[in-house]
This record gives sequence, structure tokens and C-alpha cells, in this order.
Amino acid sequence: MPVNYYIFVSIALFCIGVVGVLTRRNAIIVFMCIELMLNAVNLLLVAFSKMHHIMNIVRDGTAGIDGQLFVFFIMVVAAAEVSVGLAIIVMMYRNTHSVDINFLNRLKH
Amino acid sequence: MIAVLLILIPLIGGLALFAVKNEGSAKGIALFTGIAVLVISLLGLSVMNSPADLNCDILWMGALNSRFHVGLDGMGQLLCLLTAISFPLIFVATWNNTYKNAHRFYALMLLSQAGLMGVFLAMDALLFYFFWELALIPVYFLSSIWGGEKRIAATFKFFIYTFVGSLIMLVGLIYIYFQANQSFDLQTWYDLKIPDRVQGWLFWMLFSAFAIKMPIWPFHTWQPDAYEQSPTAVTMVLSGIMVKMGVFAVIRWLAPVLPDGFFQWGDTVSMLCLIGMIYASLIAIKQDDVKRLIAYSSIAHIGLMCLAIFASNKSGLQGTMMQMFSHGVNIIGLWIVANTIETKYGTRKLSELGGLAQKDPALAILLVIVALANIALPLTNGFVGEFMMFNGVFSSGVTKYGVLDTTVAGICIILSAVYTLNMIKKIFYGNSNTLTQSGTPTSVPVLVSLSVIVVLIFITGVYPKPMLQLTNDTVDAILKYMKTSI
Amino acid sequence: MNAIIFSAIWGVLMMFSGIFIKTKAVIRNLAIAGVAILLLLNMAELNHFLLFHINVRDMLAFDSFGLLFNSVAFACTLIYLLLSARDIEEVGVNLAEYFALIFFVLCGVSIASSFNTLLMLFLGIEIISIPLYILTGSDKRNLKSNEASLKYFLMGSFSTGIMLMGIALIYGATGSFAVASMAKQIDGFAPVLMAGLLFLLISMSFKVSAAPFHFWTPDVYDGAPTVFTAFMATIVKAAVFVAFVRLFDAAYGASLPEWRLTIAFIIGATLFIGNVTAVFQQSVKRMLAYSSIAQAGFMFFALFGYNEYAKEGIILYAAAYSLATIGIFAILIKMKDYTFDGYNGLAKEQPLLAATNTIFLLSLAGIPLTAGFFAKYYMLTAAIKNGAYLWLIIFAVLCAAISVYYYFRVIQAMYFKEGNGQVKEISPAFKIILLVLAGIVVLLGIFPQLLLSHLYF
Amino acid sequence: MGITQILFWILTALALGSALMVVLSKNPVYSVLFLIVAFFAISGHYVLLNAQFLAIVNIIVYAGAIMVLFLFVIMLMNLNADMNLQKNKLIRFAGFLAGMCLFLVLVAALKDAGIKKQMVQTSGGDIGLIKNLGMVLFREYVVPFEISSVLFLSAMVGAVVIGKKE
Amino acid sequence: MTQLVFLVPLFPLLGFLINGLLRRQLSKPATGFIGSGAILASFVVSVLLFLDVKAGKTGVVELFDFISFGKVHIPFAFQVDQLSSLFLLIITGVGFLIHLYSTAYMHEEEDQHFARYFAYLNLFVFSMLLLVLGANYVIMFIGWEGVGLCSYLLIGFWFKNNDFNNAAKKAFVMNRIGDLGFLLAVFYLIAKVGSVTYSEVFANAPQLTTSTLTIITLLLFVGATGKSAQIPLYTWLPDAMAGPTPVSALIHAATMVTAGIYMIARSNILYTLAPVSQSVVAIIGLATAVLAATIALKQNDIKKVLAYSTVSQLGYMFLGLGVGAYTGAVFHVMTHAFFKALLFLGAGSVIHAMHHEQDIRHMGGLKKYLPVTHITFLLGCIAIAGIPPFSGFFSKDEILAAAYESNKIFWVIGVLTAGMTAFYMFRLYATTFLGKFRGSHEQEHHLHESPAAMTIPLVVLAILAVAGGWIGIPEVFMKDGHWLEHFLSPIFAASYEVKEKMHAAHVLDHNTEYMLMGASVLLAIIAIAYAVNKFSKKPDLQEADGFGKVLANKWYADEFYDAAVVKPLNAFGRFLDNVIEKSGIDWLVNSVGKGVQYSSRQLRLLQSGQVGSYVLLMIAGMIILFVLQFFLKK
Repeated sequence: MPVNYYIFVSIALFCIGVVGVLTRRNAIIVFMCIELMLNAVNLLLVAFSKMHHIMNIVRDGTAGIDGQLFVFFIMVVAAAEVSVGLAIIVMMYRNTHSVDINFLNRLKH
Repeated sequence: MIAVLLILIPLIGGLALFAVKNEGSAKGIALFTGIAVLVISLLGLSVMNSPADLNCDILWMGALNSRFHVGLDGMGQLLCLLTAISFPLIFVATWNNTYKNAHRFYALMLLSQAGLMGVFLAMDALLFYFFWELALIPVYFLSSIWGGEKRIAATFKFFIYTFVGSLIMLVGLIYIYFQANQSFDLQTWYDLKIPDRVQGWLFWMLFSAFAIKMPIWPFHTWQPDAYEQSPTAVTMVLSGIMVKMGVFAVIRWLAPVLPDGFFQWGDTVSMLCLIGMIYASLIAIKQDDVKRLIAYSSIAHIGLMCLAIFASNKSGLQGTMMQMFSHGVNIIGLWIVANTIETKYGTRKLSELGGLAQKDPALAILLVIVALANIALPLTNGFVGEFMMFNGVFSSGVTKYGVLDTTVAGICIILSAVYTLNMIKKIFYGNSNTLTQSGTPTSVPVLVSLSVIVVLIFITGVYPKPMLQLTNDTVDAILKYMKTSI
Repeated sequence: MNAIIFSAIWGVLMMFSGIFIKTKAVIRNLAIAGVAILLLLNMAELNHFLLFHINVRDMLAFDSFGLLFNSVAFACTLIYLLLSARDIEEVGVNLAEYFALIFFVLCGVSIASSFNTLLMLFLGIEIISIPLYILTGSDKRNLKSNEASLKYFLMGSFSTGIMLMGIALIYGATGSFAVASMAKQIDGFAPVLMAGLLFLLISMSFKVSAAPFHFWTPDVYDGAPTVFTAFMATIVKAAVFVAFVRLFDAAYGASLPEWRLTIAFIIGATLFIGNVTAVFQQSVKRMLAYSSIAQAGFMFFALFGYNEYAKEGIILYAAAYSLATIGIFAILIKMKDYTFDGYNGLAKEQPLLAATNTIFLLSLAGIPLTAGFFAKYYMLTAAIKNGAYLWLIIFAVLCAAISVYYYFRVIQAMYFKEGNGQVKEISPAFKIILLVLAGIVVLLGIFPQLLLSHLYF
Repeated sequence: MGITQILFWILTALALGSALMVVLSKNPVYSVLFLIVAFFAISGHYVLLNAQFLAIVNIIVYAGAIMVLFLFVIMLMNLNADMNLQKNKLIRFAGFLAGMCLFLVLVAALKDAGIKKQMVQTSGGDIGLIKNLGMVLFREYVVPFEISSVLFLSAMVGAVVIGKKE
Repeated sequence: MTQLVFLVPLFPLLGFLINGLLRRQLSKPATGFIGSGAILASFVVSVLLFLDVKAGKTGVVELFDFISFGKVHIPFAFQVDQLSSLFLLIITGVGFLIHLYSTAYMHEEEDQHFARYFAYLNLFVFSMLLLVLGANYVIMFIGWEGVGLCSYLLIGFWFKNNDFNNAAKKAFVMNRIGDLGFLLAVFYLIAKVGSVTYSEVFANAPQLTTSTLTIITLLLFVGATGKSAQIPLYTWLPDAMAGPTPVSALIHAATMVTAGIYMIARSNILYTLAPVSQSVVAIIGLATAVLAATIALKQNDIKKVLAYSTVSQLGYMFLGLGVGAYTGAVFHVMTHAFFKALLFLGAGSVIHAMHHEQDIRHMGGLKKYLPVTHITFLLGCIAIAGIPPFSGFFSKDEILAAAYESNKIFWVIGVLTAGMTAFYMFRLYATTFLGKFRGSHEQEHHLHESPAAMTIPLVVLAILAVAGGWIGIPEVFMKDGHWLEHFLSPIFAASYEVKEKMHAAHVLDHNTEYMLMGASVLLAIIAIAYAVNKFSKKPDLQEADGFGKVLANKWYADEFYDAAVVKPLNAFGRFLDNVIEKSGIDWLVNSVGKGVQYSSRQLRLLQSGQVGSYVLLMIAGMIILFVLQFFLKK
């Protein structure tokens, strides 16, 4: 498959995630959209990884493997972020009984 | 050695004063420090005037190629002398003024003196900028803490205004620094040849700071407010010495460094100066507040100095230097009188005063002398400077409009007579009113300081030769770098 | 490497200390001691003394630039803890955890200042960010703190997404995550690389709160407990900048002219928005948030004119800005009223506080004789050296003049206005440290090479 | 068009469609479920690219662990029918427009012909296998691996600090 | 002896310093003694110098370097020659008499004001001496401004009265306008000649172009119009009568106002080489003479009449200079000094007797109360009217003759003016001294002749007024009778030489000259007879009307200046202050600040507090950056 297919698919997914962040007010959904963005990136990385692999396979048998490893690290970080993020959302819910990102609006101007 | 001492003594004195709580001893120490500086300055003029004594050049910041290079040339001598004379005079003249937290007041005064000295002594552009700002900070605090009713707004305007100018100057200085192969050294800058077109805009970067400081119309609006709102002792520093920083800087840091830019814009600046002179004089005529009147008169005078610098000839430059000193002395004298009147009668309004000559003849006579010196009557110091400046402008070789410039500027001589005599008339002449009825003779310290000023006025007015000789070499050197004939 | 390992270890230690030690003072002192040791170890590494010899496989690079910055950051942290550690106790009960998180952040700082691949950059930034989300929300009952934490987290994750997209595209174009290989791309992949770099630039701009990606900053700085704002606004921000500079070293530096316009746009917007919006603020804390945006605008000049002055300058700027801001925040924490009016007449009540505060504010405004002057000076020099975009520099200095307006409002309140600025109890030690801090600010304002000469050993 | 292409297009359509549904669903629970579908589709792409390890991890970690956590939180908060969509249509529209613009700009920026020549190897190559990944991870990438433990520690401490009742 | 010339100004300076500094300590007699003594000492030195000069010993004495820059050297130097020594005599001689007179006239003042008066007066003499003695234009300018200052101080001597102060101010300011012209001329000289020293300037004058010379001389003349009260700057002089009368005598009649004549006489070669300027000088002088004479016809203040008469006579002198009769002008300066000082002092004596009443309508018949004053005043009047053989006749005649030679119309107008002069002087005389006393009883009761200190100077001056003209008897009456012309010839030699070169010298034949004299004397006698006849019996006491009112109001010149210059300037000043300054520049400056605050208020609204809008803005920013980086970058 030509790599530009993957690029555009990833960008599309990424932008859908962005639109979700822009249009949704539920903090959890917003967060989920961010996860979607991360997954778009992951897909792109894997595609690039395979692209570089085939380009450099003669010179280096494991060429492109670092792309896939990076995806692994992204998942790690995403998991950590989720734990923290959900904790924050729950904390807020505890205080306000809402997960609307615009519900708390004391800090402005 | 001398140069370093001139900065160091007021600096140490100022810092030490923060620790002295007693008002009386604070005054004493301040005066003592001021006199010590004066003595050092005189020593530098007379005995210890070899280059080794006058200069100090040590590495400051290697990475930036900036040196702690201070030194005294003729112009430096003159302005340092002015600064050194002014502070003791100011201290004596305002001896009876009481300030809350007097020790801090005097401490800041001395710090500003150190800053001013630094400006006049610096031979390294970065150092110059350093002191340029440093002189401002103490004055800002002095005015804002001990000033009049609207002090905060007025001094803040002053501060921001000058700060904007000096930041733009800083950009210009750094630009030249790179042009000069990463050197801040004054001499290197003098030997520099920057392309004409670059000089054209670089000129304004530097000049904007100087123009605001002087101030040149239309950058002057901070000045009347600041003068009006500052405590008079500070106003004396501001108008007597600080505005000279601008004039001084044009001579030392602008004209020889950017001669082409200087000539390109000479006529433009001259026009601003002329407009400013007429403008300020006309406004001064309509002022009812003594402080504002003197402030506008100062704008007019400074305009003339700037005009004379742009004449770019020996007469103009030497006249300017002479006049820097004279104007400094004279305007301090005027402020002393203004201060005396304000503290005694609680008003600065001309319309509320009158008839003081009966109550206080000594003050009247001294003021008349100082005021006449300020309008450049012959045999006073003001005449020598103005004569040479006018002559310089008239015979300026760099502009086609020398005659016109002189004539228009000359109108200010007439207008200055009008407002000065108005002031004298309204304060001293006529019949005394209820307010001035209770007038008493002026206190001794004020009379002493005014007398010193009067003596200076006549000495330099009748026999200006030593001063002219002092600045002669400096002027020649500057003209050499400006590449104009002497 | 000393710093990374030791800070991680000490973080864990602090984590456990909460279980075993019940005396707050001991925990506090343990943390202070930890930072002090950290500082010493880092200085030792600067002088080529390593505790561990680890083959980092070119993932990290320890050069004098990064190490010197680490020293600055640790020294600032030390002063910060000395001044404000007691105030951390007032935020909540999890004292030991807060300290642990601070150590983890320091670990992230050390990574960010020495990364050599984008992976390490990413990890470093995340290690810095995640504890900060927590610290921001640590005042759990306070809705402002909640709000700030949520906003910070959501927008922070969003920017992480952008950063990852950038990294992915860069990887695609170059086939490597190594910083060194970022300058050259596969044939035909130039736009991909550029898009990747731009994404990366945007996300880094977000982290250093440059406009138009600064929106989180005022709200988060304002909502977070003040002690942690002080930490975030200074050390963390400086660290991200240092990471940014390292990035420029290889990635952007090669084709810097191509990036000037974009960076100029960011600088202009940042300076304008930061300075102008700060003018209106009534709360000193929020003003400082905007001020930090404005200062970021100035620090951006290090990237704009990337040369030897920029590298020296960013270190100096980091030190000058952090020291002064820490001082101001330390005093702010002691105030009962965070508005400008709260400072009225402080000079009379607390002359020393007012005086030192003045020095810090002057430093931020960039007045000579304070470190802030040379910081700004270096930035201007770095920018001017390139000789282009002079209008931007003029614009910058005009904005600097605007900054004087809001900094001096505090000075005006302290010195020129009547009132009695109410402060909480202040210990003599606090005053002494403030004085020392002010001394350092002034000393760096006269002899900046005291700091910078270490860059060349 | 081979089987790979057909699968690619099916998976792509699935991923994009479910991603859109995540954004458009009014019920958060549906959003979560559609997101899981999207993750599966992406895992399908991984399989197609012979990145077996990532495909599995993606399903286990993302679809399995993380999304369940999300679902759990949503259920806990009983959010299944609330004010899902922004009431302000204008802002919604603006958001949508901005997203589209971003997409268009990115596509325009990256549509350069040069990249079309590069092919991605599908259903071949063994770098995606656990064995190979593990070798590199614990040799070359051991430092980041260890450092990510710091990240986890801080996340753990953070979750505790935030979540613990005082 | 020449070397001691510095003593001449030194004595008055010392007198000034002593009287000024010790004014509270000194008694009136001591003050008077010091003040007058200083001038007397100067007079003695002046006489010695004069004798020296007469013996041919002239020279320049350089005291010290005053200003020097580049190639320009301006030494503080004194020039002793015929012209300056003559003026020295006039100044110190008349000055001494007036000092003496003042000791009595000012006796009512308090001690310190008395001393102040003498100090000012001494300072004035000092400045005047500098003016005359200076060997270059700058020293002259020092004196030039110095006398202006003293004039200011003395006009406003009674500073409680604000009218007086305004008069003083007006005098100073108008003088300054002239001074500006003078200064510009000096700068021109420096630029063109490179020197301001007389000898060098005059030596180089022929090399200068006529246009340069014309400009220089015209500028100098502007200075002269200010100092010597010519059109258009004459209005200060009548107002200057606010000062004590001896001051009017000394400064505003005998000495200071003649500075302009001195200056032009000194620079005669420059003027001779610039015929255009000469004509201007002549025309302005004549116009002033006529204008002032017409105004004098209708004035009722004794001093105002004399003041306008002074202006008129000064106009005469300029006419003389303008037509090239330099000697005549200087001669007239001298005789005028005598008789005008006499008249003023006489008027002072009257005023003294009348307790500061100055309106002649309230006088009359003073002949019997003030015999000495009356006689001397009458002599003065005859002298000014130009009746032979009184001094005025000779000097005036010389000028008129030269005018005739130059342009007949000048002569006609000159003679008419002389007639007017005779008329108004005798109108004054008749109204004051003849007829019946019209003042209050109290005044009448106190009328008395002035003390000796006042009458002695009157007598001395009267003698001089009568006989002073005899040093310049025209050729027609006595061969070589014009001693003055011989004495001054070295000064004007160059000019005459040039003049002869320019047009063939044609000396008036004797018959014409007799005719001219006869005409003017006849007219004067008629005017005198008419005036005495008319005003001794029926003085003109009503307010004037018609054209007379215009004259009484001085052609409304003050009003015109007020409306044309003063008011517009004031209004413009106010406009600048209120409009340009406050709502213009300052407003602009402040609105920069306001603008920042305004944009601050608007900009903060971006910070809406909503994550959605933040992200939206960030995306917008991203799009902008992408567009910038990919599509806009060159």
C-alpha cells in the first residue's frame, strides 16, 4: 500500500479526534477523543515503521522497529495519563456532580 | 582613579545612608559626601589630571567584550563638575525642607548622583546604557514617594516614556555593537564606518532615547508634569543635570558614531528643535504655575542646545557644552527660588503671589540675576553659551537654513525675556497681598546656595576662557570624527 | 545522569517517607536535603564526576549546556523549597507525596535538558506534565484548583497528541527518532518533515505557553495552589524552554531562516497578548501568569536568533526569570490579599519584603543592575545578531515597556500608596533567604559571567 | 485489487465510521462502544501490517483495560443520557469547521507527489513480532523503558493523591 | 594714559557694587557721595583720555580673552579714539550732573531704595561706558544689553506700581527685539569676516559684497531702532517715563537712546558702502521724527511731551546718519544730550515742586515760583527749537543741510518737523510756566524752588545747551569753525573717501545754505510766537477731538501693536497650551496608554474560561501557522 493512504487515514482519524475535542462538553468524551488522536498517531507510526523497514531491509534487518517501539511507549504513557485523567475527572465529579467541561468557569479573563 | 571615585563615593555614601535613621545626620552625611565628590572633581581638574589618574579600564564581561572603562575628557570634566557642584548646592538649598524618612531620600539622591556620574564617565556603550538606566531608577522613586499630589501618574509617565526611549536605544547600541565587530568601546565606534542607509534609521533608534530625555518637541509632555510633581530637590536634579544626559549623549554617542545619519536628519531635527523652542516659549508665557513655567523654559533652552549640536561646528558644540554647564547652574537657581517660595507661601501660582521684593529683597535680587542669566544677558554665563550656539547655528556648514534657524531661534530670546520678566514681575513686584504680607527674609542656606550660583554665573560669564579651553580638545576630536571642518 | 537517577530514587524515598515519618518538619528537611544533594551531584557531573556509568545508547546526551541548566533549575528549586516548603504543608495532607512529585518533575527536567531522541523528549515532557496535573489539582476541595487541574489535563493531553503527531511525521520523513538525524529527510518527504516539525513546534509552544497556545496558562496558574504555581511558572517552564533550545540545536537550526516567519508570528503574538492582557489584571497572581507568558515571548528570541548568545542567554534568562519569580511568588504566598490593593503600603509594614520584591520586579522588567537586564540583553543580542526582523525587536522592546506598567503597579502599591499590606507570619529565616535571593539577582545583574562561564568548561 | 487492499479499505471505513460515531453519539456509553470498535479496526490494520504484538497490546490495553475503565467511570457517574451535545450550535459548527479546515490544510500540505512512491510493507516482515521487539526493547531501549517507570510511579502517586479521601 | 582706560568703567562698577551690597548699611549722603563720586572720577579720567586723544594718542587696550573658538577671537578690549572719548565725556559729564541732581531729587526714598537707585544708575553708566568703549561688536553688545537691563530696572524702580512694571517690561522686550537684529548682524560678521573687532571688520568691509553689507547694516539698524526708539520699536520710550525723572534725563534722553546713533556712526563705513541701508535709515529716521512730533503736539504729560520730542530728535539724528552727515548726527547727539537732559531735569524740578504732578493742564504760571528752573527750561526750549546761536541750531542745521543735499523732500519734511518741535516745546513751556496756576491750593502752597543740588546741574546744562553748539560752527559763518568735524575726521575718513568716489562731492554754495537756515529759523520763530501767544493765555485744557484725538492717542500705535502682536501671541500661546499640548500631544501620548488598557480589556475576553473555545483558538492558531509555513513563506 502506498504510504500516503496511511497518512491520510491517520490524519482523518486525528482530525475526527480534534473535532470531538472541539464539539463535546463531556470531559470523558473529550478525553476519549484525545485517545482517538493518539491511536491515529500509533497507526501512522506503525505504517511508517513498515515503510522504513522495507526501504532499509537490505542494510539493516531490524530497520523500522523503533517506530513500533515508540507506539509501545505511547501506549504506556496513555495508560498512565488515563489513570491520572480519570482521577481528576472523578475528583471534579465528586465536588460538582458534573463532568461538563464548561461547568466550572471561575477562572477566566 | 578619579573617575572611579566619582562614581564610588556617592554610591557608597548612598548605600550607607540607608542605615542612618537620624534625619539630621543623614543630611550631614549627604552634604559631606556631596562635598567630597566636589573635591575629587576639582582635584581631577587641577592636580591629578594625567590620563592615568582620570581613566580606569578593566575587563568587565569578557564574553560580551564589554569593559568597565570610565574616563574623563573635557566634556566629562565639565559635566562631572556640574554634577558635583549641583548636589551640595541642592542639599544646602533644601536644607530646611523636611522629608519623611529623610535618610532614604538622601540615600536615593546620592545614588542618582552616582548614576549620573557614570553616564558622563562611561567610555563603553554597555556601561553607558547601564548607568543611563541606573540614574533613572532612584529619581523615579524619589519623585513617586516624596512628590506632589499627582506624583504617581506623572512620574510613571516620565518613567515609561524614558524607558521606551532607552530600550529602543539599547537595540540600536547592540546593532552597532555587531557592526563594530562585537565591541562596545567608544574609540572603536568612533573609527567605525557604517553604511549611510543603515545610519539613517540607526540614528533614530539612538536619538529617540536622547530626544525623550532632553526633551525635544514633541516628546516632551512628560516633562512639565514630572517637574511639577517631583519634590523640588529632585526637579533640580532632573532639570539641572538629567536633561543634560540627553544633550551629552548626542554629542558623545551619536554625532561621532553616526555622522552620516546625523547629517541626514540634521534639518529634520533642527526643525523639531525650532518648533519646540517657539512652542515651549509661547506656552511658558501663559503659565501660571512657577514650576511649569520653568519647565517649559527648560524645553526651549534644551531645544537650542540640540539645535546647536546639529550645527556641527566648533562654535555650536563648544557653546552647547558651555551652556550645559550654565543652564544646569542657572536652572537650579531658579528652582531654589521656586522651592523657597513654595515652602514659604504654600503656592506656586504666579497669580497668587506678588510684592515679595518688599518683604524679601535679597531673594528678589538673586532671582533677578539668575533669571537674567537664564535669558542670556551678557556678562552672565548664559550669554557665552548662547552666543556661541547661535553663532554656530548661523554659520553651520551642514545646513542650508542656518540663517533662518538662527532667526527663528532668536525669536525665543525675545519670548524668553517676556516670560522671565513676567515671572519676576508677578512674584516680586507690585503690591504684596494677604498671602505675601507675612513674608519674611529668606533663610541663610538658601541665600548661601544662591550666592554661590550667582558667583558662578559671573565668573563663567565674564571669564569663560578656562571652560572653553577645557572642552576645546574634546570638541576638536568629535568634529574630527564627524569629519566636518572646524 | 546523576540527576536523573538520584531524583527518581529520592522521589521514591519521599513517597515512602510519608508512611514512615509523621513529622512534617523532617519530611520537609528531607526534601530540602534531597534537592541540595541533587544540586551537588549535578555540579559534580558538570565537573566530570559520575556516580553511575550507564550506556545510554545515545538516547541522552549530557553536555555542559544541559547540566548547567540542571544546576540552575536545582538551585532554584532549593531556594524555592527553602522559601516556600512550609507553605506546601498548607495545601493538603499528602505532604510527602507532593515532594515526591516535585522530585519526579525534577527527574523529568533532567531528562528534558539532556534528551537526544524524540522518545526521551516525549517521556521527559510527560514526566514533567503528569505530576503537574496532580499538583495543580492538589487542593481538592477548592473548585478553582479542580477546574485548573481539569483544564490543564485536557489541554495538556491534547497537546501531547499534537506532539506525537509531529514526532510520527518526523519519523516518517527521517526514519529515526534521533535528534541528530532530524535535519535530513528521505527524498520527497520534505513537507512531511516540515509538518512534523511544525506540530512539534506547536506542542512545545503550548508547553511554554506561547500564544496562541497559551490559553491554559492564566487559568491554570491562577487556579493551582500558589506554591505550585511558583514551581510550574519558573523551573518547569524554563526546563521546557531548554528542551526546546536543544531541539533547535539540530532540528530547526539547520533551516532556521525557513522558520523565522513562523517564530516571529509566535513571538509577536505572545508578547502582545501576554503584556497587554496583564495590564488589566487585578490579581497579582493572575498578572504573574500573564507575565510568564510575556517572558516566554522574550525567551523565544533564543530560538529566533539561534546562536551562541541564544544558548548563553536562555540559561541566564532561565535563572533570572526563575529566581525573580520564585521570590515574588514567595512573597505573594505570604500576602493575605492577592490583589494589587493588597500590597498597598507594604513598604511601611515590611520594608525588607517590599525592597526585595522591588528588586525582583525590576529584574522581571529588565532594569539594569538586575539579572533580568542581562537576560533580556542576551535575547536582544541574539536576535539582532541575525540582522533581520528589526521591527519585531522594536515591537518586543515596546512590549517590554508595557510590562513595566504592570510590574510597577506592584511597586507603586507597596511604596507610594497608603494602606497596610497584610501579611501572614514571616520567619527571620525567610527574610534572610529573600535577601540572599535578591543578592543573587543583583550579582547576576552585574557579573552574569559568574554563571555563564560554566558553559565553556 | 487484492485481498490486502480490500481489507485495508474495509478496516479504514470501519475505523473512520466508528470514530465519527464516537463524536456524534449522544449517549456516552455508545461513544465508548464505538471507540472500542475503532480500536479493533486499528488493531486490524496492525495485523494487516504484520505488527502482531501491537495489535494484541492494542486490544488488551486499549480496548480491554482503558476503555473498560472509561465505561466503568461513565456507568458510575450514571451519565448515559445527559447534555451530550453542545447547546450552542454556533460553537459546534465552528468546531466542526475548524476540524475540517485543519484536515484540509494538512492534506494540502502533505499531498506532495514525492511520498506516493514509498510503499508500506503489508503482511510481511517480522519486526512486529514479540521476539524482535523484545530484543531491541531490552537492549537499545532499556533506558527509556526504565525511565517510563518513573512516569508510572508519578501517575500512581498522583492517582492516589487525587483519589484518596482525606 | 590710554592703558588706564579700564578705570573709566571700573569706578561706576565699584560704585554699583558698594552701593548695591551695602545698601542697608550706608546712609543717604554716603550713598550719594559714592554714586556721584564714582562718576566724577570717571569723568576726570575721561577728560584726561580726551586730552590724550586730542593729542593724537588713540589705541586699543586688550584686557583679556573673552570668547574664542576656532579662529574667532573676541577679546575683552577697549578702544580709545575720538568717537569714544567724545561719548565718554558726554556720558560721564552729563551723568555726573544727573547723579548730583538725583541726590536731591530722590531724597524722599528710603535708605535702601536710595542706594538701590544709585547702584542701578552706576550700573547703567558702567554698561553705557562698555558700549562706547568696546573695541568690538560683542563688547558693544554687552553694553548694549546692559543698558537695556538698567533701563528696565530703573523704569520699574517703583516696583509697587504695576503700570511701571509693565512699562519696564515693554522697554526690555522691545529692546530685545532690536538686540536680536544686532546679534544676527554680529553672526553675519563672524561668518563673513571672521572677526567682530572694529578695525578688522572695517578694514575688510570693502571686500564684502554690497548685499552682504546691506543685510548686515540693516540688521544692525534693527538693533538701533530698538535701542534708539525708532519706528517700529519706538513705543517703549514714552512709557519709559514711568521711571524717576533723572533716569529719563540720563537714559532716555541723553545717553542710552543715542547708542544706536553711536553704533551707526561707529560702523559708518559699512553704511556708506551700503546705500540702500542708508536710505532706509534716513527714511525711518525722518518718518519717526515726523510721527513723534505730531504726537507730541497733543500730549499733556510734561514728560511724555519730552519723550516724544526725544523720539523725534533721535529720528533727526538717524536722518543725519542716513544722509551721510555722520558728524552732524554725533554733533546732534551731543547738543541733544545737553538740552534734553536740561529739559528733563527742569521737568523733574517742576514735578518735584508739584509733588509728582505731571499733567501740564494742572500747572501754569510756575515762572514766579521756580525762577531758576524757568530760565534754564526756557533756554533749553530755545536750544531745541533751533534758534541761533543756541546749540540746537548748529547741529540741526548741519543735518538739514546734508538732507537737502541728499534729497530735497527730506529737507522739507525736516524743516516742517523742526517747526512742529518749536511749536510743541513752546506749547509745553507756555502751558507750564506762563499764565495762571491751575493746580490745587495745597500744591500752590508747597511750590518752591528746588535745592542747589538740583539747580546747579540745571545751570551747568543750560550753559552747555547755549554754548555747546559753538564747537561746530558751519563754514559759512566761520572758516574752520567746525572744530568737531576736524576732531572726528579720522573716524569718518574712510566713509568720506568712499563717498567722494561714488559721486562727485558738491558742496552747497553759501547762498543756498543761508536760505535753508533762514527758512528753518523763520518757521521756528513763527511756531514759537504762535505757541506762546496761544497757550500762555488759553491753554488747551479739553480733551482733544477729531484728528487731535488720534494724535493724543499716539496714532493708536500701542493699540495696534496690542491687537496685531500681543493679543494674537497670547491667544496662540493659550491655544498651544490648551489645544495642541493638552488635547493634542499629551492626549496622543496618554491615549497610547489608554489604548493599551482598552486592548487589554478586550483581549482578556479571549480568555473565556472555556476549554472548548481555547482549543478552538489553538486550532485556529495551528491553521494559521500551517498556512504561514507552507503557503505564505517565500
